Amino acid sequence: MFGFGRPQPTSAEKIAAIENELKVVAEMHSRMIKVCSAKCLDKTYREGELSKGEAVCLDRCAAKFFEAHQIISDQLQKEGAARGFGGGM
Amino acid sequence: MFGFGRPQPTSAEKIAAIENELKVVAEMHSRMIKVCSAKCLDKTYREGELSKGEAVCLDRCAAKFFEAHQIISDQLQKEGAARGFGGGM
Amino acid sequence: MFGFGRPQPTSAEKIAAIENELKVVAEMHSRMIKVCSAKCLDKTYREGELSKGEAVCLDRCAAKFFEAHQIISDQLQKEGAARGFGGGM
Amino acid sequence: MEGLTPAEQRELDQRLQKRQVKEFMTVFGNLVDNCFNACVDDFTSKVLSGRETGCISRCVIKSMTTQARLGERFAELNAAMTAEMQQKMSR
Amino acid sequence: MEGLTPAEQRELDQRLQKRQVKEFMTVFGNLVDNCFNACVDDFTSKVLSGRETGCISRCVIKSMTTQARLGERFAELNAAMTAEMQQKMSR
Amino acid sequence: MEGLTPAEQRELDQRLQKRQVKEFMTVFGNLVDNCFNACVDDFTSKVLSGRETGCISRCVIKSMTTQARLGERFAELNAAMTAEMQQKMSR
Repeated sequence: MFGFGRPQPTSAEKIAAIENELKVVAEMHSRMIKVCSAKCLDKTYREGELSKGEAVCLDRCAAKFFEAHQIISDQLQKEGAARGFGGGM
Repeated sequence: MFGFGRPQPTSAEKIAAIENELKVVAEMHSRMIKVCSAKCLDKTYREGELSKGEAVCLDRCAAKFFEAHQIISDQLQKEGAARGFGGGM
Repeated sequence: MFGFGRPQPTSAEKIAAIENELKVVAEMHSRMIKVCSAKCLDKTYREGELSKGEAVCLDRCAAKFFEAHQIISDQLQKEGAARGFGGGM
Repeated sequence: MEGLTPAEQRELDQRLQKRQVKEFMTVFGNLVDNCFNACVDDFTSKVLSGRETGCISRCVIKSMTTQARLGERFAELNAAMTAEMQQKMSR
Repeated sequence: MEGLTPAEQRELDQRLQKRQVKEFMTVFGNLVDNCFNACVDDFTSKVLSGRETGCISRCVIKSMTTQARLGERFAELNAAMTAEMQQKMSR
Repeated sequence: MEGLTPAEQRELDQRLQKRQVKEFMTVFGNLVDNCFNACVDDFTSKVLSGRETGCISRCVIKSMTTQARLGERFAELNAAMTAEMQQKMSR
């Protein structure tokens, strides 16, 4: 997701890079679960099974969340290059 | 809380297992603080001391949270074995 | 922020102490972003630029958050010494 | 990203296993918080009522189904995106 | 879980100390967020008012009392559960 | 804070870089959550609408400006506090 482009990575760097990549993916996954559950699930839990409406909502929410993730990532890379985002940290 | 049942654990594995166990407990504790504070405390903070009602609410909330934690843990182990919970991660 | 007062720190301890210090600062920064964004930003996002009102609110929120952070830190050190705060963990 | 030696692969596998345990604990913790928050609001007793345990049990089932479903969607979307990125890179 | 060598015990102790520092920082951070959120809502000035500092101070005291109380309850409940589990296992 | 050997400094730099990556990921993740939560509420389609992408884009810009502004304030406040603490310590 974030290309770093190092010249000749060491063992530790290669492993860290893959680990990082997977961490980004795993975090995005768990954020998606949180956000889409909040958006789509009926919180009274009168039913244990997902209703048809909830299931469809989750599918669409997942697709939209993924899309949003990508456009925000692209936008940050563009603007970040221009403005120096994250310099304050 | 989660039994892994390894055959002959190494030093690092033994330490990691204990650490993990304690981490689960510590996390549960801090989650309990968060959840029960939200459920029981009057957020206007006109008083610095816990009222009798708040104190009793916290005690009961703690007991219920613990109970909920256990039944959810049990349920996940049963259903997880049947359905393969967490396979998506 | 938290003085530990060790006698003769090893390399690892020195690095860990600095790292910790910076972690406290970084965490405080990201908490400030979260809290002050919630307090000050108009969530409809009809405008991409900060309004004058939002900008001024953020500046004041930052100053107040910092001040709150300090007085809470001081209070905890005083009360913690007296009551043994965190002993339950 | 390819081209790991067996030793590197082993190290990576160990870390991923650790990550999975951590990830599972986060998901589990969120589930407990959510289901407790949604189902328990009565503190006149210190024991969960039948209504509360029923609600929690349904909440757990629904959350698991939700996670499984979102896991599938996520895998599909991720595979599609990866394929697209590799296409772009190989150009 | 028993049967650690002294070296293992030392390693474990070090990690637990790290964990405690981390844990304390989380609790402290949550406390700041909570008390600030609950007590500060006026941004016509950049200095905390007397009302706000008073509210924050009471919030901190109440949060500490709450944490101490929940810490005791947690320890009791955890001890009871551990005893129960050990009984089950020794059967 | 002073008195690190070059080797210690290198070790520290590496850790700080790791921390920065982690920090960036948290900030980025929060940004996605916030902007998605604020801008997307219609699940009759599985593709973001023009209104939604516009809202997200403005939300990202505003969040970045906010972060930059709070970063400046934070640096100023932190510098002031550090100076004050060093004055106290040197007494």
